[in-house]
Amino acid sequence: MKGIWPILALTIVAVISGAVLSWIWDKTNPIITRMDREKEEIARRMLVVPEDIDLSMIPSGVYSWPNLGVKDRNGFESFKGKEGVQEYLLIWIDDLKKVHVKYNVPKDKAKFIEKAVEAINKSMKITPQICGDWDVYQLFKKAISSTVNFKKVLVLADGTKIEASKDGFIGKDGQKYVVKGDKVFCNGKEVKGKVYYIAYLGGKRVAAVFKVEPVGYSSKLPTLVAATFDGTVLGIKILSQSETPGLGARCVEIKEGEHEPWFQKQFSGLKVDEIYLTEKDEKPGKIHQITASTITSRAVTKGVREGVQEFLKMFGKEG
Amino acid sequence: MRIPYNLEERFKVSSSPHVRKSWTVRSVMLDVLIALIPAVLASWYFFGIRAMLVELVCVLAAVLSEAIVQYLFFEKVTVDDLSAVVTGLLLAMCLPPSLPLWIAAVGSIVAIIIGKQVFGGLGNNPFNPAHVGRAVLLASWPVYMTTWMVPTKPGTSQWLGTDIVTSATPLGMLKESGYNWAVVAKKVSLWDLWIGNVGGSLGETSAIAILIGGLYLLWRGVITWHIPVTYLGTVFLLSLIFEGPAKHIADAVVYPPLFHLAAGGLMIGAWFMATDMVTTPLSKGGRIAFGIGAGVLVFLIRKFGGYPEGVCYSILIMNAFTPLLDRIFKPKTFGEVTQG
Amino acid sequence: MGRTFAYGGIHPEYNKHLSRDKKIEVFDLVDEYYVPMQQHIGKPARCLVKKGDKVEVGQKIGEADGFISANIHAPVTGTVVDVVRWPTPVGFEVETVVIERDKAYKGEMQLRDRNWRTLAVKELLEIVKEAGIVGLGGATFPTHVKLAPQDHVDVLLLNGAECEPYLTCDHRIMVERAEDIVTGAQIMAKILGVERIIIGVEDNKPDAIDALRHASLKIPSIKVVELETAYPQGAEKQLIYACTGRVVPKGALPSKAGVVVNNVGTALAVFEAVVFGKPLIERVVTVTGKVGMPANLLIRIGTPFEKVLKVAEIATETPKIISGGPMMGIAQSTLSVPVVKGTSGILVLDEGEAANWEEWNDCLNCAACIDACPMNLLPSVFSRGVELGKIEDLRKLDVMSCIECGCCSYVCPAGRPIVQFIRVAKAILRRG
Amino acid sequence: MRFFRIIWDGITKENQVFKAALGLCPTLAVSTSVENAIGMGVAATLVLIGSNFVVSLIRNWVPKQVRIPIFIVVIATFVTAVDLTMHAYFPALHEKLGIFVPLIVVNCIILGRAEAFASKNNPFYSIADGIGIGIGFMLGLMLLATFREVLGAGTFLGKSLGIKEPALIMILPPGAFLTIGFLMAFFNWAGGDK
Repeated sequence: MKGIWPILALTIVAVISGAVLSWIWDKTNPIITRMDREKEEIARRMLVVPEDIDLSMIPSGVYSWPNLGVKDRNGFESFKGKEGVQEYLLIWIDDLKKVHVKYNVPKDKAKFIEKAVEAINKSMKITPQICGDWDVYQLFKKAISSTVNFKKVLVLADGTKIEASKDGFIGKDGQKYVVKGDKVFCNGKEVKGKVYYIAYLGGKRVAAVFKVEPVGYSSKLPTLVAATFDGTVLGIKILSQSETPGLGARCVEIKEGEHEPWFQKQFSGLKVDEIYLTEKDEKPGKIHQITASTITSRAVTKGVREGVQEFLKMFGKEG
Repeated sequence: MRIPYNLEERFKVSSSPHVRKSWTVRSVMLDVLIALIPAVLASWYFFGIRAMLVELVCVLAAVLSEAIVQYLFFEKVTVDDLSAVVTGLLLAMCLPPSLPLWIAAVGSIVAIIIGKQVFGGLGNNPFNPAHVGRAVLLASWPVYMTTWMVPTKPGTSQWLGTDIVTSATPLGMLKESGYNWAVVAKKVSLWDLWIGNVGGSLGETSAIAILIGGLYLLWRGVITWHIPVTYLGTVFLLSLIFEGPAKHIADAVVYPPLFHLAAGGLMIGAWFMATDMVTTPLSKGGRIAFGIGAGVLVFLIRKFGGYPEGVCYSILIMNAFTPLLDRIFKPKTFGEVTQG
Repeated sequence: MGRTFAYGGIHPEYNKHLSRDKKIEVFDLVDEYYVPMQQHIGKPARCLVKKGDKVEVGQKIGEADGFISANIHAPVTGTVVDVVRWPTPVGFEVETVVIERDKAYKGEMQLRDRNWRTLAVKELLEIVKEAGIVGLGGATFPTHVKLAPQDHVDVLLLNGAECEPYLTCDHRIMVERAEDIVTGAQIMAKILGVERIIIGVEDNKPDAIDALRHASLKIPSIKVVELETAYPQGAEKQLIYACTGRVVPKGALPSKAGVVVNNVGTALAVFEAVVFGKPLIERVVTVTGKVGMPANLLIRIGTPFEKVLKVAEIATETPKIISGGPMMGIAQSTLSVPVVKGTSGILVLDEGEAANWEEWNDCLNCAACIDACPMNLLPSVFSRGVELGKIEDLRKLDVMSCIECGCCSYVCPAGRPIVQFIRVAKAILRRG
Repeated sequence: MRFFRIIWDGITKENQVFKAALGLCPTLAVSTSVENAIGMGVAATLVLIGSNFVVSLIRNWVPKQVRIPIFIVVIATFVTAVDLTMHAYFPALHEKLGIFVPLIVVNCIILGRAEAFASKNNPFYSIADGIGIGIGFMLGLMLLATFREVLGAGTFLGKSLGIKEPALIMILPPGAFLTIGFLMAFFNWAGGDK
């Protein structure tokens, strides 16, 4: 009895702890996983929608923020009572391209939304100026961008493109490719490959989003790049960084009165041979470096440039 | 019998020796200051009013902060030994001329308080105070600390400090060109580099002026040859071996080593910082190891590191190794030989 | 450049010009002589006289007591007026015989003329012992003990380096009595049974080197070696290395390296004892520094400093009186102390020029002391260790090997009394 | 009353950061901003209260041989619970604190209090100790973070203070060491410690 009691005590404590934890896990895990998934998804969608949204380009339908998977026209009810949703904006564009909204946002934003809808219906465009408030504009933009459909395309090093089906990536010879993190495996062996998300808007493919991962001064800089098929960068987003505060970390700095990181914003609209630093680079380009942080600036610039070049090599002819 | 101890004829006694070499901390520091004169003059010539201001502010801040700290902590105020002046001036020598003066003052205060007084004052600091000050400034205000003024001629508006044109340092150019010697060789001539006509810190740029001061110190016996020679020699050899043959410029073999020697803070580091008595090894063997270690570190940081320049860090790192080197290179007592 | 020792060393201001060219003069007799019973390293001599006794010049008044001890002789003819405890230049009080000079005694001495070559080694050794000869360089180790070493010895080394600043007494006797020194050396060589005699002289005394070379021209076993002028060239271990290239093992006596070192003054005393039968009752003393008349004086043992300095005239308001040289000499608090066998000089320094050890800074780690240390020790570490009270740790760092030459204190820019700290450490460690 | 006495002691006399120099790893790492400091402090306090309470409850029937594993399991449970909750409901803060929330498990303060206090006192006082030590830890963090954020970023709780050129080094690791060194020196001096 004396020898067993310590083991028993430990077991009891462990079991109780396990029970408590599994209850908490059940409560929190769905929220956490959804947030993680959303984070990258949002970034991806935000990248491919142009700055000023032209309503005439957008097919009619229901667009919501957050993306709740609402597809049908009477989808108002489907998200009622969903947990974890604090803010949403549901946009409804009817066949006459008229915009209707339903929302749950903080009060100071709400008045902007009403005004914005009026203005949008007049001009058929969504711009920050029309919305009158950056956050409201973002809500619209994100909601609209949720209409962009993404199709995953795995591009192997030899140029073979494999589109994702519901069973995953199946090659011509029936082999299955598995993507884990940034690595692609086939029959348990690692093969070189890269996943591109081709964005379709209204059935037409408009752009692709892919991840590049340059190494900065003190950290990896996983960055999403959106580019059109003719090689114009639509935008980039640095997903995470831990560069030196005040130096390299300024690659995600947002200047006062602005809404986007100034450094990343510079890339929007550039052609591939313009993606060089203005000075101190192989040839003069259009990216102003972060003061005193040449390494971070050059790493991001070079990473994006090479990513786009590779993308063009893969898809250029078809574009 | 007479009592031998007649109070009137008592003399002052002390233990031997009864004579002392006529040098003191003060005279050592004075020698260092004298040795810095050429470098200071060079900085005045190339950087003008800004140089004078930065040097003045650094020295004043160092002296004042030392006096105030010692007064506040009831220590003997020892600013008259000139060590604070030397620290302030050496710090100024490692700062860019265009640095805002208040940052220079903060650097001096940090150098004196955190670099020196916190450890118990002169003689007890493990790290070179001036370089501690510089390292803190570099970490705190990297943008200011890496903005370099273009050298100029006396009398121009830039010399008077009214408008300031900035450029990269030679080492910065080298780093940014991705160690492409051909690019750098076109921009920087060795003559400009050695004479000091390039962008850089106040006292770091003119290698020749510092060399003169260093030789003066050597002649005065304030420093020994061990650290400067091994330090510079290591950098020279490494750059000769690893940089020399590979690059396609005309004077490929000579250019990189001479460039490395004169560029950045290597000269002032080797002659004035790494030879700082307090923070370097005691024995000759230890000093040689110190010099080689610092030389290797400089080369590694310059070539592979994140910063274009590595002298400051190489010396601070080797300062940390000093107690270990002292232990390893303990001198062998005369007669400590196993006979037969 | 002559030969020199392996590590360190310093080049202080020598100031030998003050008395270098002054011929040895005989100092006048005084009325009272204070003859301490301990003028040597070892046990004090046993006093043979009492108050009221009449003594003859050269009469043995103190008998060697034990193995390491030496005889003491009366310096003049006269009466013992008292036996008291009296201070000596070494710093402590010892039993001292006070002799009042017979007014009729004018300094005459009965001298013999013996042929030393006919005497046996044992007899020679006995003469040296009887004459009460001790090392005259300052260490005052009884010479008869030194001349009977335990180890096999093949070299006799005469120390004529006189590396102490100011002092010139050895210099003068080498110049004036080179022949006698050479003979004395030969006597000692005979006692030791060695073939090689080396005389080491610093190269700032070219006349002494010439004189010795001339005197030893016909004696092939004697070699005069010119040494570089550096302090402490005359320290035993350093001198042996400089002259023979041999290294005395740590903690051992020089005889372990097959060498016996004697001062040139000792050689002269041996010569006088053996050939003239004269015991050690007088010696050459350099009186120098801030005095009116720097001189090299032949002074009877027991003459008070007071009398000597009265003649030489102290030329400063704030004198500091040192028995010996400035590097290793002993500061005196009173002029009542007598000249003893080990007194090589009486140096008067001005208090202003003398080093002040009362205030010092923290160690700068400049390593000047380490570079200067002739034993290649770590003086700065020792001084810090003593300050921090970590004395036991210093034993491992060979603090006991320190020869207390004072080079470290001399060079320290922070004005730290390093050798003084080391003496404290050594004393504590010796006590155990 | 002893309950409040224990809380007060935990904040002052037994302040784990400045007096015992415990838990320095997260202290130095997360004190870059006051916001982080509060988040970390609250998380640690919650874990402390919970683990102290539970350890104190079970103190009489925990066998000596396995007490440390059991304490660790209890602590780990609370830490995981806090971590998950934070991740789900305060994702921004969770992302900033990063690995340091899970690392509370091995924070020596928590285990130290479980071993030194909770396993010897009743649950009531153990809660007091948890509160006191937790608040003390949080205040220490906040003090450190205040200096670092104000001097290093020129902000307080994210609000700009109008400092033009903050000294970046203060929010870098060296700044943490400097600040804690000076603060410890100050508190030892003020506390009259020799």
